[in-house]
Amino acid sequence: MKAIVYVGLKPGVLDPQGRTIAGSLQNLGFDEVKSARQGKVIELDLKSENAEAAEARVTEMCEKLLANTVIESYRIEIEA
Amino acid sequence: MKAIVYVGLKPGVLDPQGRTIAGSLQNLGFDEVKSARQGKVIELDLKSENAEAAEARVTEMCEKLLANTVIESYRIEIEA
Amino acid sequence: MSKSIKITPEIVAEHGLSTGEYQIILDRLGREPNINELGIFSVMWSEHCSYKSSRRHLGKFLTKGKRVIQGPGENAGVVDIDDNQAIIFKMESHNHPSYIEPYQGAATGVGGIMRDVFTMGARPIALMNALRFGEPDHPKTRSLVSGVVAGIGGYGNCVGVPTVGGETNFHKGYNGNILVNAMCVGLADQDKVFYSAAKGSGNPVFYVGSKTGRDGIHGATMASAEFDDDSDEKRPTVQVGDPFTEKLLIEACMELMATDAIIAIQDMGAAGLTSSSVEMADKGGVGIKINLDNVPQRETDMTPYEMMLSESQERMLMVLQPGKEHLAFDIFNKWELDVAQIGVTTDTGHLVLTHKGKTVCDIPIAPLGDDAPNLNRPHSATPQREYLAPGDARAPENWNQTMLQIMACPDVASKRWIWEQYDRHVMGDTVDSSQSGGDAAIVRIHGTNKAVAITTDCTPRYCYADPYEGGKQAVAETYRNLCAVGAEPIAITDCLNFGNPERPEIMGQFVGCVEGMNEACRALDYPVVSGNVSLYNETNGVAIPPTPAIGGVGLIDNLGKHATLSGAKDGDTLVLIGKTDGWLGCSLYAREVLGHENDGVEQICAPPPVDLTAEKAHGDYVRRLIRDRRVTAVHDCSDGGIALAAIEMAFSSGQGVTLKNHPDLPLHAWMFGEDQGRYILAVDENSVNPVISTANSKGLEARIIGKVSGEQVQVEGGFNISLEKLRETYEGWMPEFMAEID
Amino acid sequence: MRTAVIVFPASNCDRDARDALAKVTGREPIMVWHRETELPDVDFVVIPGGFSYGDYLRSGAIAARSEIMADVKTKVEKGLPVAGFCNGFQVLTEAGILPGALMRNRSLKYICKPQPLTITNTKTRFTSGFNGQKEVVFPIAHHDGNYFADKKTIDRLEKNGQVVFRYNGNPNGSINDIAGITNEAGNVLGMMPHPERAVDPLHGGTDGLALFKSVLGALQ
Ligand SMILES: Nc1ncnc2c1ncn2[C@@H]1O[C@H](COP(=O)(O)OP(=O)(O)O)[C@@H](O)[C@H]1O
Ligand SMILES: [Mg+2]
Repeated sequence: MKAIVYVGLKPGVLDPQGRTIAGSLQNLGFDEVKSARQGKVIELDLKSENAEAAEARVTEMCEKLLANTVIESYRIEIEA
Repeated sequence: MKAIVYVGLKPGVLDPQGRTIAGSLQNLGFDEVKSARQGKVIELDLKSENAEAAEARVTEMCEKLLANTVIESYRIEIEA
Repeated sequence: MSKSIKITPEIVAEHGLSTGEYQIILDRLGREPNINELGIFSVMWSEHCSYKSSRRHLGKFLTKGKRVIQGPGENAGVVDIDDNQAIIFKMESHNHPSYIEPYQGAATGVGGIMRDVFTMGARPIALMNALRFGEPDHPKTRSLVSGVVAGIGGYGNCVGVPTVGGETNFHKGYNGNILVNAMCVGLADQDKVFYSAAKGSGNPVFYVGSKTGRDGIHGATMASAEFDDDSDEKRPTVQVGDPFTEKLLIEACMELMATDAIIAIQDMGAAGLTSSSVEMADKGGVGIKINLDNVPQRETDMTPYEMMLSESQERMLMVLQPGKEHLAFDIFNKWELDVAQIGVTTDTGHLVLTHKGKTVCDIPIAPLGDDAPNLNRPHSATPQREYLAPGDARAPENWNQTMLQIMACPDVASKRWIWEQYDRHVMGDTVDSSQSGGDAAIVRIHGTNKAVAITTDCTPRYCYADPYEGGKQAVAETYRNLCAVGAEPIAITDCLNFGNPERPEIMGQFVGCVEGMNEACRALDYPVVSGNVSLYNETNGVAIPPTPAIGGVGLIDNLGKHATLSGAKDGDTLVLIGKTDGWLGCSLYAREVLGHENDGVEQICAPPPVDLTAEKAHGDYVRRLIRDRRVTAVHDCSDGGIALAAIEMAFSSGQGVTLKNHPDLPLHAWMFGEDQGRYILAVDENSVNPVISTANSKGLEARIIGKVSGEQVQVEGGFNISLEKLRETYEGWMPEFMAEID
Repeated sequence: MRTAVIVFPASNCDRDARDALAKVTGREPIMVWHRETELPDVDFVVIPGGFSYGDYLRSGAIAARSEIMADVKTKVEKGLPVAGFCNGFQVLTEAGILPGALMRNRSLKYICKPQPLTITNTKTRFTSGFNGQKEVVFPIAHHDGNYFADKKTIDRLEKNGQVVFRYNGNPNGSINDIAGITNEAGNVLGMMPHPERAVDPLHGGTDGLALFKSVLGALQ
């Protein structure tokens, strides 16, 4: 089973990377870019069989390690 | 309009971050984790109106800057 | 938050203001404040900005000296290093933010202290960090260490300023309150030092750097509030650092400072726009009028309250010469930083803020500073501890094992795991850094043959046992570390970390440490030029050990004539300067081997006293020997006594050492006693007699304690261990400890 | 020898590179701001270390797309000698001037230490001045120094003698212990270690001098 975890900065938290990327794209002539935010995707390959149980476990992984919940929020997708 | 760009290492490219994440999760008792890969998500806020045209432009952004095609592949999603 | 918010007693209390303090506000304004005004009073009168618990005590410090150009009161202290050059430095804490979010907390701590230094016109040339973590077994310690170290490195490395040294302790007293104290040293020309007094009315006020967001609103008041189990709820206040912008900000400020455009400049630190504008106006004796609509904003719909209290990083406020505005626009645009004129200085003495055409704040500036609470908190002295006679302390049962146990104890073991994550060489002037394990880092003044020596020190267990002696000792140790490399000690900065000052015994620790420090500063002619106080470092009523971290700075006027601990050669004689009584009370040996701090059987004894007259005489003598090239290596004797100092010298030179025992002292008191004011010198055979006889002629004690030779470190009747085994033990602890998350 | 150092926002070893070049050539290099579109007329260009654009997105990625790099590319094709140290190496790979990529260190940690290296090709214009010395120590200081390229590329680099420096004791996970490579024509060098931080006895060693002297020698 696969789990995909999306981790991004919470709204309002400064994202220097995103801002710099947007600036660079504009410099390269992509004037349509208004702003950019950068986040992480973590793809997990799991031995689990049960999607619901897996989701609960991955939530725990996010809280414990994958996301820094002080500044980041996360979203989980389970793929069978 | 929004574009979401997923950038990940190509298969076959060793992913030190993913490997460490998997190891740490196993250390924390998440034995079901077989492996992990880490990638990036870049969310772009665009002035564009036309989804198809936007996709072509974002593809160009990926080729020019957002992905290093020596080691990375990318996928684009356009949200109206 | 809207302006029509009603000011209730609850809101006043939430802002950390007492009813007495609120009454003063009512009296000064002659009316009720609105929410913006209340917020501004609240941050200006917070512990963090007003130093209300500590101010009257800090006033006692020696702050003047022959090399002091600017003492406390500006963003950082300024000292003269000859040739029209000045060194500008300061140390600051970022304890609470680092506990909540270790990476960003530590990173923004480094960013903040650099801004304090370059705002005065100095290019940062070195960073140091003094870290205190909880006990290694505590479940949070590893991830805190990992995050804090990565954050310090992540910021300093990116900006391109070398992190050249520091200190790291682990103790259960910091389990719930780690300490992250960062120090920055910068270099300026004396005629290009910038101050924060916004003199003159009608001058444009400029905002430069990053945009303002809702970061860290209430950060300043948070940093002054005691932690409790609900602290997690205060989390969204953590700021994120952007070292890339900081680097650009340094370059842009340096460029503008090279012109004559700036009248006054100040970084936006704690309490952001509020404290910077108020302090600049207050010092300049002017008023200031700001149109908040012109403040560069990252978020939409920001309220005046949010803008004034935001602690977004990487921002500066400047007052410019009228007519020079274009210079600021040109330079900051070139560096792609935000730049905006947001206001003007006035002759009203008021802080006036407008937003969307309305006046949202109009208060006199003077009371914000003048009427800030200046408390005389009750303090009770720490009871005296008992003296531990050398004969009353147990000897090791197995000497080798005991020595290795000390080598592997977390406070002693190598911190390579930490400092290898710091760029120690960028800028090309690092002469000596953590890499050598030396007493003080040495950084050359670019393009000259001069250097500054920098050290941070504090022995919290001494301060806990006896705040007065501990405060003295902390200052004296920095003095010693500077002398040990041949530097003339110039001045110190400090970061005074304590628990809740509302408790008399904690306040007693504070007062004791400050008085001890001051005594040492005066005796050593070694003034305080800047510093920072961090109180309320306690969780659920348990305070940290009193930790007055001292950052000392000295001058090496000729790099051909300095010393490190690495130069000892085969056949050199080891000479000890200073008197040894075998003082084991409160020593590392007492803690690690005798178990004096063990729960339930705590029997902490009195720490070693510092004889400041001897301290000065020894320092003068050692510096003279270094200048006369009479010594090949020097190390001060601190934690772990002669044994540990000799081993550290052996590590650094790659040579073994054979130590003699002492005719009158038990061997363990001789080896592990922590008597103060001592140095070990490695001396070439031909210099031994002159070194000892000159010392004796000055009335100083100097004694041969051993020889540099072989591959072992040994003492007759005591330990005998190969350098390799010692090194393996010393280097082994931290990587193994951190391995679980590596 | 006339030299230039390219300066990007947050390049931070630009001064170190300038000092090293000035010391070896006796002339101050020209500092070239990244917004310039054309290199000055020089004999050797250094792309310095640091954190151009904060290392945001990928180390060296944004700098590699700057105006000045387009001209660097053109001049490289005409044979101009260029060296990139640390972040400079990352910029050169991102710009496609050198093959491969520099990924996060295996330990995921930034690492700063004196690093012993073996010079595996002493016949390049960057190493000919080492006079047979095969082992050198240069400081390393990087977070993304883990060299990667696909197998075909690595084989080609090895076969052509383009691998110039190898780590003794691999600090970061680089394939084949690769610390520095040249392009096929041999006029571009990229390396993670910092030779410019080993040019003064106070740096703890002067092994770096020979590298700059090699370039000088090759030009004469
Ligand atoms: N957090 C740190 N950052 C950088 N260097 C450190 C840190 N902690 C310890 N060190 C370095 O490790 C060495 C040993 O530290 P310490 O035992 O405190 O030295 P001393 O007792 O001689 O003052 C010193 O060179 C110091 O600079
Ligand atoms: Mg120490």
